[in-house]
Amino acid sequence: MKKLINRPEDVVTEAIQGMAAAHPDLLKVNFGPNYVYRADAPVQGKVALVSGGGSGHEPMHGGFVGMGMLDAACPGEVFTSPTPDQMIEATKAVDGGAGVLHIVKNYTGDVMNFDMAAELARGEGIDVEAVVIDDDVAVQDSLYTAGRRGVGTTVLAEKICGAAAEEKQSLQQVADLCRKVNENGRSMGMALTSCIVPTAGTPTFELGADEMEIGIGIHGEPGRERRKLAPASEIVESLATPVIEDIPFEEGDEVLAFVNSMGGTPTIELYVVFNELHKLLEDRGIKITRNLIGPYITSLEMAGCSITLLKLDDDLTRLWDAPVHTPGLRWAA
Amino acid sequence: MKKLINRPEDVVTEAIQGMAAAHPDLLKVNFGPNYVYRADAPVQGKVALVSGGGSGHEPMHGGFVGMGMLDAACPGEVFTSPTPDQMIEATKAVDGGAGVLHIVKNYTGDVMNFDMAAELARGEGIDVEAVVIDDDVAVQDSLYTAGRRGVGTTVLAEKICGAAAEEKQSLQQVADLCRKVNENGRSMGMALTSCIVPTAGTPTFELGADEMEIGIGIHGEPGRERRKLAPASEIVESLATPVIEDIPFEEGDEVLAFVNSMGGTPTIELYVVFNELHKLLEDRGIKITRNLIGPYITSLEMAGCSITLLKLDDDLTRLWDAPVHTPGLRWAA
Amino acid sequence: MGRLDSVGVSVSYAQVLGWVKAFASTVAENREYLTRLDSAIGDADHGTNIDRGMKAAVAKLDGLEGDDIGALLKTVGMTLVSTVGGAGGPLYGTLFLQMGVATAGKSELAPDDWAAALAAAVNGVQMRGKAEPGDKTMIDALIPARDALSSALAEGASFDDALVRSAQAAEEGMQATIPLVAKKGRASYLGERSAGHQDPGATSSHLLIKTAAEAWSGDD
Amino acid sequence: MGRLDSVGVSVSYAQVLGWVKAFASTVAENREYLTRLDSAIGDADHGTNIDRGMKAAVAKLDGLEGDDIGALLKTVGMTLVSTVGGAGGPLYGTLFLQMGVATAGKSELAPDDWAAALAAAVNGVQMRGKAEPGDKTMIDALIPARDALSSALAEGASFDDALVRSAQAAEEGMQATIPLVAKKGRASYLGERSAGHQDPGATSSHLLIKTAAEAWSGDD
Ligand SMILES: Nc1ncnc2c1ncn2[C@@H]1O[C@H](COP(=O)(O)OP(=O)(O)O)[C@@H](O)[C@H]1O
Ligand SMILES: Nc1ncnc2c1ncn2[C@@H]1O[C@H](COP(=O)(O)OP(=O)(O)O)[C@@H](O)[C@H]1O
Ligand SMILES: [Mg+2]
Ligand SMILES: [Mg+2]
Ligand SMILES: [Mg+2]
Ligand SMILES: [Mg+2]
Repeated sequence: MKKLINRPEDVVTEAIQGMAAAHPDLLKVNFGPNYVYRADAPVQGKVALVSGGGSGHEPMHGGFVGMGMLDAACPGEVFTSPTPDQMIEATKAVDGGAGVLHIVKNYTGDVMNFDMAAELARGEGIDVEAVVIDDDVAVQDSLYTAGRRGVGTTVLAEKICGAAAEEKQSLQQVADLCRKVNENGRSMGMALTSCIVPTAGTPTFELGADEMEIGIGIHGEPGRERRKLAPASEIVESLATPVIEDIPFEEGDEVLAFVNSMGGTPTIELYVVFNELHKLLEDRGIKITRNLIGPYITSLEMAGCSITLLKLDDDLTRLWDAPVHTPGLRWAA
Repeated sequence: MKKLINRPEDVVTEAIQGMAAAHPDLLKVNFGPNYVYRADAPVQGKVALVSGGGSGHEPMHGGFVGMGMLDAACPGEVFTSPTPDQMIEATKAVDGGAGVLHIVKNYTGDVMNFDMAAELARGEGIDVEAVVIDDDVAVQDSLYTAGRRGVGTTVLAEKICGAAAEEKQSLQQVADLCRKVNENGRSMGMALTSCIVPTAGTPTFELGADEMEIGIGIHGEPGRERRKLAPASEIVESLATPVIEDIPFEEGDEVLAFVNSMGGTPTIELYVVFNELHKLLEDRGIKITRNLIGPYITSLEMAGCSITLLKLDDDLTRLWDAPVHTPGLRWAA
Repeated sequence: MGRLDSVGVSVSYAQVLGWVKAFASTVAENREYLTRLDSAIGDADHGTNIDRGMKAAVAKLDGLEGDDIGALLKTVGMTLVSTVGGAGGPLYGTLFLQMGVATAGKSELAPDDWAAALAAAVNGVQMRGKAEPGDKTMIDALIPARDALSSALAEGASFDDALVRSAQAAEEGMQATIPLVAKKGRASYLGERSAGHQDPGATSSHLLIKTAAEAWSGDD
Repeated sequence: MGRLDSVGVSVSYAQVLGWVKAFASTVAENREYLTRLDSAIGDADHGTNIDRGMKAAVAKLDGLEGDDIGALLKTVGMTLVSTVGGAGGPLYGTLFLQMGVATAGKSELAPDDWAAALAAAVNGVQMRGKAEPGDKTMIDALIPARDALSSALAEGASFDDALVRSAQAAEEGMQATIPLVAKKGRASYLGERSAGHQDPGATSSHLLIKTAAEAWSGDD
């Protein structure tokens, strides 16, 4: 295992210590239970946004704590959702009296832990709403399964809802907005290599030199399908097509196109991918009016990418463009 | 070779096509000769900054074209410096009448090509100054060798000089400032893995599963030394110590600490590295007052990192904080 | 726990404590194994997760006073909930919490008390996770264990035998997860590809039931 | 080019064109080899770079009119400068440009003209790159080639023999770079580690001189 770390058990703690040391102007870190929160929290009268999940997806979620995005993030162990007490403490720490929105990625563990936390927080008189993000079209949805995973759309929801909260929209409005983003965003990802969970020490799955995994999640789970390596044009086609046809996105739609690195794929390749995606959408008459290109929701050092499309309207566009100042996402501030 | 690309020969062209498609508000791209330039170029009365180098270091340089940073960037083939005609055309395209500064990384090829370009541009009556960045302490300097490589400090110089140019400082002032940044910045890098030049198709060097290269450049060149893998604390020690002792950085100094990913190293590891660097500098009484953490000057998909320290004063700090709006670096705008 | 307080009669507080500690060390021994199973159809952390939680639980128990088995089991559950995370945390946390509720105030467990506790535990896990038998989860080890235990007792088997049959049923249930296509948890994302792999949670649940039989068997 | 316009006398425009094309195809054949050499002590692009440049140069030449050898060589130089980049571009570009200046207006090259052209080329490369013999660069192949050629001609050797001795000297110079510690170019960053590897630029320069001898030798 080749990583720039010390003891595998200490990666998460040391990484958030590093965040605290790097961004004291933006955030503070609490240990035991672990959570990252806005330096100026609680912001009175503002709906507070709390998210969290397993670590290994950096900058998500801790790197999205700050003005215009999250009020707090709860980092679990690598790929392991955090615990209810982290979420309760974080929720209390950032509650500014206008209620707290939990943004939860749809994984059994995340949902169950956030459920427990919400129950307990409500028990303590805090107004908590939870929205579950499930945008991964690689997973067939069904009432009888765990349903779709929450992936790329989570980043967009945190940015857009964060902006709405800064506008002092109500908890109900921000929660509805979050559901709207989830309904209008779809994603699919692929891997060129596996990743290595530090405490495991070996690759989660083995891939041949000429193989790739299509339809992976963000936890090193194998995808739905193993295929022979293909040119970027074909890969983009096989990721974007199911995404487009799911909602569906149609001719004339304006979208935010999010090309995400799984961690090990460098920027030069992301632009080759974006170039293919841009051509593909142009052919279908779908207009990219906003884009985000980079490593924002990663799976440790995994090489690969994911494509997320979000259908935009004036409201979503305005909120996307609104100022944001976090370690991971910053503009107009 | 596992990359998200089409034909290896087309990577550079398709990546800059992707940039043009993604950032029409910020930049334009010219093909034959290839260069990326500010959408609003030439900016009248402003010193224009032109840089360039081999591709494979994204977001540097093309990703730094925009308000407050570069006016143009000339992308060469992967790891191959661009040609004089790219530089001449770019220089002409962005010259706003206040002269043009060429920011050149110290590599034989880059220096020779920029020299030829500057000679020819001056011949056409354009006021051109060139500053060569050579901040890599891994290379022993000497009059009889090619000298030190230009690495991490280049990113900082482009940001800081870009801000000075926006302030309408003169060509002489901006060039002197660039030399000052170069004199006050030092870097050193390491690799956990090699990278693969697309047209070569195989790793530039072979590394054992328990080995790392210390003192590498940004072109997949092997480093000065091969060592057994070590914890992040030791790696940071062996990178930071030569950097600190070169200028030297001393107790009481205020510095910008730049922890850079070589491309394949994810954010979570960069924060573990920053955490170690922060402790190490604290012990020496050196204060980190600004920082930059992420993949900004990469070596394709190479896993590893580099550490750059820049000694700050009020002037450099002000210029660092000034607004910048480029695909790769953005704040306060 | 020698013959004297043999389970022919009932299980003491000390024996329950012994079982919890035995489960903790079995999980520690099987940590890499459980994580490897989770690599195949999950995210390579099940062993690490449960091991972290049980270590914390055992540490907590050392500080515990009195002989209330319910309190002991609730403490284990609370500790798992607050230290494990993932799916394993709430599920195993709920399992022990419900056992604690069912055994509140007791300093000894008669065979039927244990059967009731196990039933309550399974119930809690299903309430939490909504998994049905055949979904390829820990439920597929726990339900057979619960049913084998109660029917054995109903047939008048000794507690020893009932515990052994319960453990055997859990083992069979665990093995039966191999061909299944997962409907719940991370493994469900693999669809058909989840078939052919043993479920990590069913495996840790089998260890849970097995250690009870071993820790409480009369003959040692 | 048969015996008739043998180089006993001189080299024609067509023969110079033939040499340039022969060099282009030799580089194409040795492209991976040159890049592999550059992987060991550089950045794995030398073969790709020179091949890209020579292909472009040959394409340019097809459109060229007249029989001015100087114009031909200048065109090659300009094309290399504008298509290769890296260190190889300016260096090989300058090499051909200086040859072009030295042969301007000539439609034939007498042996001494070639010696003068080669001397001018080496001169230009040294002006550009500031490399000294022993720095582990293309200079280590070019200088021996230049000196062997002129001394052979001074000793009254035939142009054929002089070209062969020039190529042999280039080969020896190329091989002599193996033990050297690089002082110029990327390889110098390796310090001591650059020793034990043959310099890619010296290798391509040997090919340049070798193809001249082959393209212009009387016997074919
Ligand atoms: N809905 C559920 N009901 C019951 N058990 C479940 C459910 N979802 C997952 N599990 C169990 O949890 C196990 C995985 O636990 P663990 O790896 O600790 O959590 P995570 O999947 O969050 O990483 C699976 O092997 C399965 O037995
Ligand atoms: N200063 C110099 N003078 C002469 N030749 C040089 C000099 N620097 C480098 N070279 C030659 O250039 C070769 C490398 O060329 P190439 O790989 O195309 O350029 P780059 O090093 O920019 O990638 C080296 O093998 C060496 O022979
Ligand atoms: Mg997990
Ligand atoms: Mg090169
Ligand atoms: Mg798991
Ligand atoms: Mg090279």
